[in-house]
Amino acid sequence: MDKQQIIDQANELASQAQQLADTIGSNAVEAAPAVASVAEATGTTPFVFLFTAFVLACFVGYYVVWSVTPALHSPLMGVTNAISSVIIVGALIAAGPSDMNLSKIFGFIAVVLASINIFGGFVVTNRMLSMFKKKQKKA
Amino acid sequence: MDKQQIIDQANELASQAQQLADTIGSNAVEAAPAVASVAEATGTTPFVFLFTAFVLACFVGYYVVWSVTPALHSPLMGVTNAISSVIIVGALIAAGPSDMNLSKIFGFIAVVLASINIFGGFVVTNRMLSMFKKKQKKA
Amino acid sequence: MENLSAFAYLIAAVCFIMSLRGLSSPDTARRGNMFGIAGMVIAIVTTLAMPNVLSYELIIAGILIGGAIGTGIALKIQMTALPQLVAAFHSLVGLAAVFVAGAAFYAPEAYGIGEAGNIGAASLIEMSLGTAIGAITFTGSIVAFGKLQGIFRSAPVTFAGQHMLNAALGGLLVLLVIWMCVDQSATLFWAIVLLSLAIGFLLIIPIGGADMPVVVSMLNSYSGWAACGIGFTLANTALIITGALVGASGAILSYIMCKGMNRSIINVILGGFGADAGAGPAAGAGGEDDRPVKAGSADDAAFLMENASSVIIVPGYGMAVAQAQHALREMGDLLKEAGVKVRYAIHPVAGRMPGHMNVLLAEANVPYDDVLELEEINRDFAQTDIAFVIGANDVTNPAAKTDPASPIFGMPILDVEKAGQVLFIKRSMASGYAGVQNELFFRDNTMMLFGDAKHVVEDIVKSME
Amino acid sequence: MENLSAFAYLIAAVCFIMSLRGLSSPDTARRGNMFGIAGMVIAIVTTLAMPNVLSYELIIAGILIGGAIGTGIALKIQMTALPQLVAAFHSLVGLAAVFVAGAAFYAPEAYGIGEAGNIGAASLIEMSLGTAIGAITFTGSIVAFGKLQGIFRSAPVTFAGQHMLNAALGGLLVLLVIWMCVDQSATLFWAIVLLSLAIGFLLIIPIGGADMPVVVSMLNSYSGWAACGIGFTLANTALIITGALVGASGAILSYIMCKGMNRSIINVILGGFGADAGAGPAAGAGGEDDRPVKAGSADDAAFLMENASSVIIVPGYGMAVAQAQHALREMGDLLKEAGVKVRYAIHPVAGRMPGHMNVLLAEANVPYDDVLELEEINRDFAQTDIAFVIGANDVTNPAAKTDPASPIFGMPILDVEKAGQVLFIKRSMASGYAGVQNELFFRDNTMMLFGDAKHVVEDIVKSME
Ligand SMILES: NC(=O)c1ccc[n+]([C@@H]2O[C@H](COP(=O)([O-])OP(=O)(O)OC[C@H]3O[C@@H](n4cnc5c(N)ncnc54)[C@H](OP(=O)(O)O)[C@@H]3O)[C@@H](O)[C@H]2O)c1
Ligand SMILES: NC(=O)c1ccc[n+]([C@@H]2O[C@H](COP(=O)([O-])OP(=O)(O)OC[C@H]3O[C@@H](n4cnc5c(N)ncnc54)[C@H](OP(=O)(O)O)[C@@H]3O)[C@@H](O)[C@H]2O)c1
Repeated sequence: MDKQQIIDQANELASQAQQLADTIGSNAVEAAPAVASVAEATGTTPFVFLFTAFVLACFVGYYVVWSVTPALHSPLMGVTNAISSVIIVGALIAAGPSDMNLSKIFGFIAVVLASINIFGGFVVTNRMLSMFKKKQKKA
Repeated sequence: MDKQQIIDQANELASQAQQLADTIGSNAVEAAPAVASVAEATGTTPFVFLFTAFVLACFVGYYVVWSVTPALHSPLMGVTNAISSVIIVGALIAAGPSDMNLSKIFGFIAVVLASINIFGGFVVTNRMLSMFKKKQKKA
Repeated sequence: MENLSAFAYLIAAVCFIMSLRGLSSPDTARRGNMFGIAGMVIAIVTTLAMPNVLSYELIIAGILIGGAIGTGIALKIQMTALPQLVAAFHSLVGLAAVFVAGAAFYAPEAYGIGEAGNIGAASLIEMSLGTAIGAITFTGSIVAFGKLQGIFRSAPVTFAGQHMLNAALGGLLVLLVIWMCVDQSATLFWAIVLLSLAIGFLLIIPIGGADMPVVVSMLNSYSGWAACGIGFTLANTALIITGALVGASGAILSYIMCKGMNRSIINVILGGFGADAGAGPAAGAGGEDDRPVKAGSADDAAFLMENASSVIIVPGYGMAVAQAQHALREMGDLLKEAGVKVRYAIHPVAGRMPGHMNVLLAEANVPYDDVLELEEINRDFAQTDIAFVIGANDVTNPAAKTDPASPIFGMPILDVEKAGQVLFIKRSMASGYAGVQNELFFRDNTMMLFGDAKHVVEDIVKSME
Repeated sequence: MENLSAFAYLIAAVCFIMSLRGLSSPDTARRGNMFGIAGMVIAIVTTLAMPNVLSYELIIAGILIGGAIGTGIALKIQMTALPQLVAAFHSLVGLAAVFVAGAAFYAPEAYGIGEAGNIGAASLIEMSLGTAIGAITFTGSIVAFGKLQGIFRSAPVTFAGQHMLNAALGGLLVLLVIWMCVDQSATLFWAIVLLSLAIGFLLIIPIGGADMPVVVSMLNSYSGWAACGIGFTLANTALIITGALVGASGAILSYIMCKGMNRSIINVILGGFGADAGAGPAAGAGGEDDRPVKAGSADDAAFLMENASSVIIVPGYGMAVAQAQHALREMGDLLKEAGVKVRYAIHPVAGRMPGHMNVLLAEANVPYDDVLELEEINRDFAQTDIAFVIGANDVTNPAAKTDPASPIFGMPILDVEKAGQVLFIKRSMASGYAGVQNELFFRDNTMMLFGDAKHVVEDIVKSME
């Protein structure tokens, strides 16, 4: 084994080691999200929590709607009309990005439609409610 | 530079590379949970979801308890006594591991106490409820 | 940041809960409406503060345009046109849902559900269902609006094989949704939209105009559940909770209406009274009858009531049609001045939507403590001198209790026949919504006051003054 | 797996909701109890299926031992001893919470909240609060039990500087909890436990025996919120939801009791009626009085009632003490046979715990449709011949309406004085729980029947037969 050979071998060894190090390093970077998603998969996912909220909200909805007095069922329809337009949240996200595209136009239209409902619903409900008056003392 | 020197140097280089690789590798392993926890910190954490469930559960509790007829307020106390012992869940986890230690003994005691409540609460409620009877046709 | 907005959405949802909670009494109802507005402001501001919402021009323009239109309509609309208004607003929610789904389809990155052409399966099912429900709600509500407003014929439109066609289209829709999860092409998306629009139209045309309130309420419920679905996709609790509230509200109102009519929801959807009799309600079996009735004049009615000690007024759909509520209030005031005890009895399905009569009476300044629900007042008819029925018919029909063959058998009714004397204001001997004859018209203690409700009441008022 | 168990816990929580929901009517109540049992089984099985629960011997032994004890007590207990029983069971929940917190402190790994000596700060606060509330509930409920059972003197135990001492100990507790978050030593943990035990004891001894139901209910509410806290630590929705239910239940029952007595919760906690008067209720200001009263015999009472057309029976704490409910039912049956209309009127705070009278009457087979709440029946006293008051006092005292100086002023009462004739069964002229004289005893239309409630009713029954 001459000098040169040994040096070559040593260099090769070194570069192999370097390669190894690189692989491990990139593995580590790749591993991170993988680990994160594994953590999510074994832990409880948000879906369960969302579903829990959904089930409880159904109970709340049941009780709160039954507690509405029948005399106010028309205003109830007005309010639910208005609040069901909370899907405007989705429309805002679509209309939000800075560059113009089809999705942004759709978002804009949805914002307009939902706004009609929100304003219309709350205003008409307010009009209805402001008419309900208690008995006054006889004039 | 003699042969031996070169070999030594090469070996040193190799072991340095190895070290580097090790370091990167262990960094990667350490990085994984760190990344995961960062992901958790920027995304919505379970706490928000748990808190949502808590808020909704308060509404449900409010409505469901007010809907209990006053005649059954004593059974209500019995049932809530029984179901508040759902902390037996915590006791079971403590009593669960296979090796004996202080915590396991505590768990055992808590299981006994909670069980008294669970059985006692449900049985006494059942006794109370089985006494409530509708009016019978006149004999 | 995300935690913060999740909390804000939760607060918005709690505001919505409080807003419905406020409606448990007229005293707290206006505060409830304020809660609703606050919740909406919080939800919108929170969304605008999100990092991926960058340009505000279009959004502000959209809100201003929509807000102006909505406010304008809401301020101008007549209270008698409420059922139509709700249906019309409702169709917009459906359309908005379709556009939101479309936006998500073309730019899924913004919603964090994948990339265009590579959307997660769960989100796709989600989105297609949202689109379908939205589109069905849109055309369904349009038809409902048209029938209520009198633009379309209110009578059921039926043809042979209708149910078969609907079922086939429904099956096709399911197939398209499944295909969509595999293919994700834009063509498929629009096919789903078009098909759903057609289904919404076809589903609602066979239902009679007067059944529309049940239908609108049902579609309302659906759209609530659809909002829940979008909430799951966006992991947004405000949407989920609000969706569940709206869903529950629509379902419960439909249930209350169906119970008030003693019909099943299936019966309503598959064609209703009219379809059973093979003709629309207007031309129903109970049309005219040859038996003699006692007709009276406004002067007679005025005389009878002024000499009574207590009068219960039973308003119905005819009062809304004639807009007679203001004249009625005047009459009530005059009677009260004359020392007569005056109360109003409201049947759960009087009029054409839940709470319809209450709003009209409130509009005419009738104090709400004079207005009583069926259970509260039904026993008092027996101790009452005069039941004054104005534009109501079915809700007083004793056939509901006595005739098992009647289509309204089992429906709870106001026991007006137990009052000393019953006065009926209506234009003719025509039957009401259910298309059945009302035995009461021929009773001895009944007096018919033929004419438009508003004119008759005005005449009574003149005669009393 | 974790998702699965999260779903299972959610189902358990829904079962618990349904179990309380069932209590809205006696018809559905037993089904409700079944739901509760099902929920508990689901929660326990789900926990046992978790990967870190490995050895079952101790657990099964614990459940069997506890179950046997609990069932035994529940089957043997007399219905009149219910308030004590609830208090006793309640103390066990508190103790169990302390042990769970201790277990988590010594083996935090099992709960995934860190390692011994290195527990997360949030979990530590959690845990210390849980421990403190648990320990306070334990001794507090023990004292409540003792006072209700008559083991301790029921009168308030007061001494100078009591409130100061309690406040100081409370401050110390807060400091210990903060220190605990820094140090995490076992000594500190046990110091918190001991201090809390002492506080629970000291907080409750100054409260009179009869106020115990409010206290028990309040502690119940606390323990619910504590369960919520543990739920947050374990990210367990079943604990959170159940905790909120129990918390709401305790709070609402306390509220109902306080409203029924027209007192604030603060007033109850800081010493109650007795403390105001400077002495226990038994020796209250309204003790004896020299004015003449009309006393009657059992025969007189039997004669009066048999000739009445309607009788309303008003039971109170004395009926529970004397266990007179069975004799009372017999008397009611005889009266009904004689054609007398018999009903029972229940005041919201009659007896010593909410719903106390209803359970006792149910035990004696009185049908629940004969048993009416205050709002349902209060108007009917004016049309009633005889109000038969058995062992009740405060709940009939008109001073609550007329005398602003009375400690019970503002409390809603049963208007027995409007009945044609009032019969009072009690052993003496002694006052009731609130320690105030009852003006009614001296009225013309009142007749006192002195003696033990059970004996007097038995005599009346004999005389009627
Ligand atoms: N409220 C709801 O939510 C709802 C929902 C769905 C269905 N419905 C149904 O709607 C019906 C409501 O009962 P109802 O008693 O209120 O109404 P109805 O039975 O439909 O009767 C209304 C009567 O008013 C008369 N009328 C119409 N216009 C009039 C005018 N300008 N002046 C005077 N009279 C007039 C009509 O007789 P003439 O033509 O002879 O004048 C008709 O007989 C029920 O059958 C119910 O099931 C209600
Ligand atoms: N229900 C609850 O949840 C609750 C909770 C907290 C506080 N409280 C309080 O408890 C009180 C309940 O009112 P109440 O009218 O039911 O009871 P009360 O006012 O305490 O009066 C009970 C009466 O029964 C008599 N009595 C006792 N033992 C008797 C026996 N063996 N035979 C015959 N009579 C007997 C006593 O008079 P003698 O000694 O002369 O016989 C006493 O005056 C209220 O002041 C309420 O505020 C109730």
